[in-house]
Amino acid sequence: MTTAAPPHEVTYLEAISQALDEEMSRDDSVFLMGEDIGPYGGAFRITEGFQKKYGEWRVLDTPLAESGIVGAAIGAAMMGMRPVVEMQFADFISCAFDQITEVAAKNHYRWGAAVPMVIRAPFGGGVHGGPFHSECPEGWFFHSPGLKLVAPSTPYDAKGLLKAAIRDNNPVIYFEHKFLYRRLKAVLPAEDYIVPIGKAEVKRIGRDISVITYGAMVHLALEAADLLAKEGIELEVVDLRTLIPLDKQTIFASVRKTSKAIMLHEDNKTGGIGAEIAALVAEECFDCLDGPILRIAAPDTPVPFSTTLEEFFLPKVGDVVAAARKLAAY
Amino acid sequence: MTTAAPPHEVTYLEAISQALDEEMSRDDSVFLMGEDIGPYGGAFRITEGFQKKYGEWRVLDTPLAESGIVGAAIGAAMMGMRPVVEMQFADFISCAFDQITEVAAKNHYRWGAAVPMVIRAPFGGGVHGGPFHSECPEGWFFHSPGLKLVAPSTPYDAKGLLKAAIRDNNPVIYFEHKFLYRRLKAVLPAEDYIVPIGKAEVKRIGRDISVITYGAMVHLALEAADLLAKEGIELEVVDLRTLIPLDKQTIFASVRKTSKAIMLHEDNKTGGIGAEIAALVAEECFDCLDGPILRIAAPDTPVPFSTTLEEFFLPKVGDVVAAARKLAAY
Amino acid sequence: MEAAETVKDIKRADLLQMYYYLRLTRALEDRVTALYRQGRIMGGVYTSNGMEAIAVGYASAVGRNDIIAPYHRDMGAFLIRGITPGEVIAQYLGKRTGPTKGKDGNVHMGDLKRGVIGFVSHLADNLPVATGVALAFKIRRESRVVVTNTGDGGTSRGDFHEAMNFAAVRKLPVVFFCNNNQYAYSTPLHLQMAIRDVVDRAKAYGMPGEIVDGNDVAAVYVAAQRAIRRARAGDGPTFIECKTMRMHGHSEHDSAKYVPRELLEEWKKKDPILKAEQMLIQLGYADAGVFHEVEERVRKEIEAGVEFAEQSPMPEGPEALEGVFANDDEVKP
Amino acid sequence: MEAAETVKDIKRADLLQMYYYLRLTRALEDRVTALYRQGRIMGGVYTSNGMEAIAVGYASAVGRNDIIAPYHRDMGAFLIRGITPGEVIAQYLGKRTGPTKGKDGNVHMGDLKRGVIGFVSHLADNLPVATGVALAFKIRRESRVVVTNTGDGGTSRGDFHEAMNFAAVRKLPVVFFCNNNQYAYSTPLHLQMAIRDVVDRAKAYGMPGEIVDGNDVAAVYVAAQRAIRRARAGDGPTFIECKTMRMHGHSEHDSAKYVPRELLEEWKKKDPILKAEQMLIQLGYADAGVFHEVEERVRKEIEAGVEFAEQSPMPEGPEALEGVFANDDEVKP
Ligand SMILES: Cc1ncc(C[n+]2csc(CCOP(=O)(O)OP(=O)(O)O)c2C)c(N)n1
Ligand SMILES: Cc1ncc(C[n+]2csc(CCOP(=O)(O)OP(=O)(O)O)c2C)c(N)n1
Ligand SMILES: [Mg+2]
Ligand SMILES: [Mg+2]
Repeated sequence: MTTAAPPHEVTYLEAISQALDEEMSRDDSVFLMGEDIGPYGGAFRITEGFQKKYGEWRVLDTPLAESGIVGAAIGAAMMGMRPVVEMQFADFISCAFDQITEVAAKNHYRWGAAVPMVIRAPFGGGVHGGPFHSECPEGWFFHSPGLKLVAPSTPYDAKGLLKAAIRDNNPVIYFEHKFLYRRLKAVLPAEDYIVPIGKAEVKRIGRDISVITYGAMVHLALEAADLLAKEGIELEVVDLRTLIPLDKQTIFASVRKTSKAIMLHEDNKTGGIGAEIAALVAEECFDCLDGPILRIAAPDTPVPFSTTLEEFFLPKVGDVVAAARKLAAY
Repeated sequence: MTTAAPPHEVTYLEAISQALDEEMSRDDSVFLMGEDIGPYGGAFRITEGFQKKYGEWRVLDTPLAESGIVGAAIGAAMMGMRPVVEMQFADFISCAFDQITEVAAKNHYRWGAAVPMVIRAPFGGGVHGGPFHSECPEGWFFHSPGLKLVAPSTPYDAKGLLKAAIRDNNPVIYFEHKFLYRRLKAVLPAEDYIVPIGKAEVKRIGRDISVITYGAMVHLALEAADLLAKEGIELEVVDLRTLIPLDKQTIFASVRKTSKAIMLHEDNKTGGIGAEIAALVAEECFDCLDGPILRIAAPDTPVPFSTTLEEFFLPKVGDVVAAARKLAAY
Repeated sequence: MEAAETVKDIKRADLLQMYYYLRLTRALEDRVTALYRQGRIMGGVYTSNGMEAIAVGYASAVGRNDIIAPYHRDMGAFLIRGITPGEVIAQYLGKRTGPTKGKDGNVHMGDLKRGVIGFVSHLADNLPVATGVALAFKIRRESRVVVTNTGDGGTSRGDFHEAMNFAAVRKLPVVFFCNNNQYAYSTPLHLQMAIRDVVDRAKAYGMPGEIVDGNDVAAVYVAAQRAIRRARAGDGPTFIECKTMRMHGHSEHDSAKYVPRELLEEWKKKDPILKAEQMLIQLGYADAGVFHEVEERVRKEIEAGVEFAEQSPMPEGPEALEGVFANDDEVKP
Repeated sequence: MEAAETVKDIKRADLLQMYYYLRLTRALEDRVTALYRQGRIMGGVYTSNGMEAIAVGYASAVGRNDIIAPYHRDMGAFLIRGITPGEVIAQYLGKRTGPTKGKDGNVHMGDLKRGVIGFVSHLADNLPVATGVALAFKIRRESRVVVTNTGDGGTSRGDFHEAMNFAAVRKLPVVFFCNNNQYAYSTPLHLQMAIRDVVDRAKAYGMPGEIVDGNDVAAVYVAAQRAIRRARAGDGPTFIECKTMRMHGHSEHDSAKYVPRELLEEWKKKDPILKAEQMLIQLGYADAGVFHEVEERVRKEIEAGVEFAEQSPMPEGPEALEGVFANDDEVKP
């Protein structure tokens, strides 16, 4: 795919590489840690060639020990470094859960020590990875005060949010969607830019129903919007981009306009981020709601491996279309 | 407190002991694991005397290693044992997060192996424990398909739910509220009983507003209900008791009756269980809602230590009263 | 199989059976790799190519009522416990007839009825689980044991430490194997640990440890038997490091350019199947004709397996919702 | 302080200063315990009573620009790094003038300006963090080191393993102390590990280890200096096991009935303050008069600390909402 693209187009994956490369060039305190990120360039080859360029100590292959890796990143961050940790798959972040939630997240609150650290977590399904290579772990960290969470849906945001995350003075988990790695391409600005943390984006303006979503599901929502437009139903698609802190202003503005809302995510439904946004909307925009707040999400099961099962499991364009039609009838 | 009580009254803490004792007597496969639960009887003395009665191998002091403990419990459970693991404080469950969410929770779905295991997690604030001895970790596990979660609010439920949890064929996290340990007393039935997992209870019937809550907050809600009754506002207090699987029927029935809902919990607000319930209500009971769905919860910070800070942090009766008055005006 | 102190004590039939499983493993994994190259298999394919002797050796030493908790390069162990090539291929293809009914892929499979704890991707997670299996045996005073395995990389995880320590403190009937194949994905041993022999880790727990030639199925078998005997006798856990080499890439998509070719050449000569054949010939137990027969038998079994798997149905979408929880009657309380 | 190979090489002034900190620690913790008994202190009180020499010894060996990551029985280390008795008491009382401004309690305090990593309740969590501190020094080629400490119980956690291994593989400038006080809460060492010397754990990582009399402040100091020198020279981490005994309950609410009284009697004779006094007398560095002066000085400082803490304001409720995130200008990117 990449080879066929005109030279100025980059994939979502390359956008991530670019962000890392540029930030490492810009700032000596930025360094990378993770399993197999050195000579091998990482499981997804995002850091290919980096060790040659930046040396063994700034592109550090670690033992197989996620808790130890994250703990070390925290220590280095407190000393003024800006570590970027790669989880080989987001799924393995469970092994570092304690360090993230108890140490990184609570440090500044407890005793004022900033932890400027980024954890890159390649997440999400649709890649036939099964229960342990497809997880969406963002829901857990969404409920852990002290962390920032971002989840870009485009190459532009992938680059801009990663740069913003690296420059942020707090622990940021960067959820990069594996399904999008090589499926999206875009021309990116030549000059340095960031996508500010905490700002959602209205990806498509529409008057009828707000679809609030993030990650790979943004594209599902846009597809559904195209289909529905033919029926005269205009979806407004809000891409959260940042999950914590939530851009409530943009969410509320959209729902106040459309009076109807659908939450869409790939993560399991119960206790997912859609629940929080639905709750916020039910709390803050009740007076302007013209219909129930619907949620589309994966069912409450692990991510199944088999193609037939995973297809059933993942939210589909049809789900969005059906929900929108139902809401439009209100 | 206990000494002054008439002999047939037991505390919430004693109710837990009784449940463990009776289940161990009833079923040889039930055994206990944890730090300092043997001769010492556990940090809260819940298993005092147990090792003398049941021997060293059924009341097993472990090394200081929560992941290892939970992993071992999983293995034993698969072999037909029914381990009950004590976390010294719920806060340390983060160290076992990976074993709980990736192994225990997913085992049956993936390859059909049942994991009949209970993790007892002494949780919650109001005990001046600070950020690491007051946590409410239920939100994390609420978003982990494959686990059951219970959180009793009374001695009766503490005993009945623990027995039900031990007899359940799935991993169950049992959230016992430290604040209630010695503050509640009740006369319990002499005969064996369980409180079924998955059933909420309406603790107080009221026509005006549903307060949906669990754990120590149930008592806050009941206090508020007493106060509000004097103003003619009748709260209906729903004690979830089981957090997963949620008793949607009871929740919805209450909200359909009152048309107004307040979610109340001690856990952090964002991404808490209140968000899910609010979202469910907004999805399923929209047509009968007469006002916004309000949430009362701790702010999104760790639990602060100092009395003044913790008092500010924890939900208060006044918060419920204020929210109810606001809703009553709709 | 019976107790053996040296290869000479192993019965011919037992050695031949191990040889058969070496071949079956090799052939099955080669076939799966071929299917992968044809784009027929979703997800990863991790093989035990060149390391088959470890799983075959330890699983052959395990008793019928014992339990194994294999890791991701233990195909031989799955087969010895009775999971058929057909089931394995069905698993790879996501068919309903695989041990996980399509819920999980590749070697993430288990079956308690056949004494196999399902592998979890998260490396070392199954080591504490194995200690718990052993704990159940100890509490119930059963003379059963559990044998588990991990890679060199897996020993870096905290769960390895917590499991080893607990097993040692409580003298649990568990045998810890370590497949030291020099690499963890692309990471060479010296970046994984500052020791040359993983077995040194056993000392930290007061656990006996030993080093074995992981390419010699008989040696692995004898060491496993010895450790299993200790465990069964109540003398506690043992750690066994098997020196070997990963001959393929980490998974079949990985060309493993980071591995020096000479290293592979050198280890190629120590191929466990070659070694087993030399041994069988030397002992006078078999000759080229026997090897050929085994090859034929294996070939047919694999083909039958492929056919079984291909003809098996895919699961229906809504089956994705099944099985999150165990039913009330699934285990008797 | 200057490099010392034996106690004889330590300057009188340095030894006297260590003695002062032993007394200050003892007096401060005794005072905090008294406040606890009066119901003035919420939360737990964990003391280093009878083990003061470890924290005082290692923290005295640490350089001004070095970092420490203490554990929950390292009061002396906090004091040596300049956290005052008043601040400590304020911390216990939840006052705004404590190092955490009331956000956290007891010894859960830290201050980067004074080179102290805040203690996290979750035992061993700060060990990987310490490796990261060392990693930063290594990456930036600074000649700084970090010294951390853990209990015997803490070594059972996976994070201990992951930290030790990483430090050894990368030869990081970190010194790992272990306060082996025979118990972890009520759990005796033999239920914690199947080895008698925690130092055996160092071998698993290819890390040098040594055993030190944890009640001898000079011995701890000398060992710490040696290890710090190694670390600073780029020779990597060291593990130092300090043999000692927990003389109080796990926390002040615990009567520790599970500890044999004879054991306490025996260790009482080895009290680190007593030992230090004997040493100072033997070396001709001090006499009873000097000890009395120190006692007086310490008493006054503690009283001043109590007064400071008592007169400090409580935080206002809404301060609970502050500080979850660091500001943009807090650290320069
Ligand atoms: C906790 C965890 N982190 C990362 C991975 C990704 N991963 C899969 S296999 C592997 C290397 C394993 O090396 P080793 O343990 O030596 O086993 P080998 O594959 O060499 O047999 C890695 C890093 C994982 N499965 N689990
Ligand atoms: C991960 C974790 N589990 C449990 C606890 C509860 N706890 C606090 S101190 C302690 C015992 C610590 O023993 P050790 O490490 O030997 O230190 P010591 O107190 O003896 O100095 C326990 C179990 C904890 N703080 N962290
Ligand atoms: Mg390996
Ligand atoms: Mg101890």
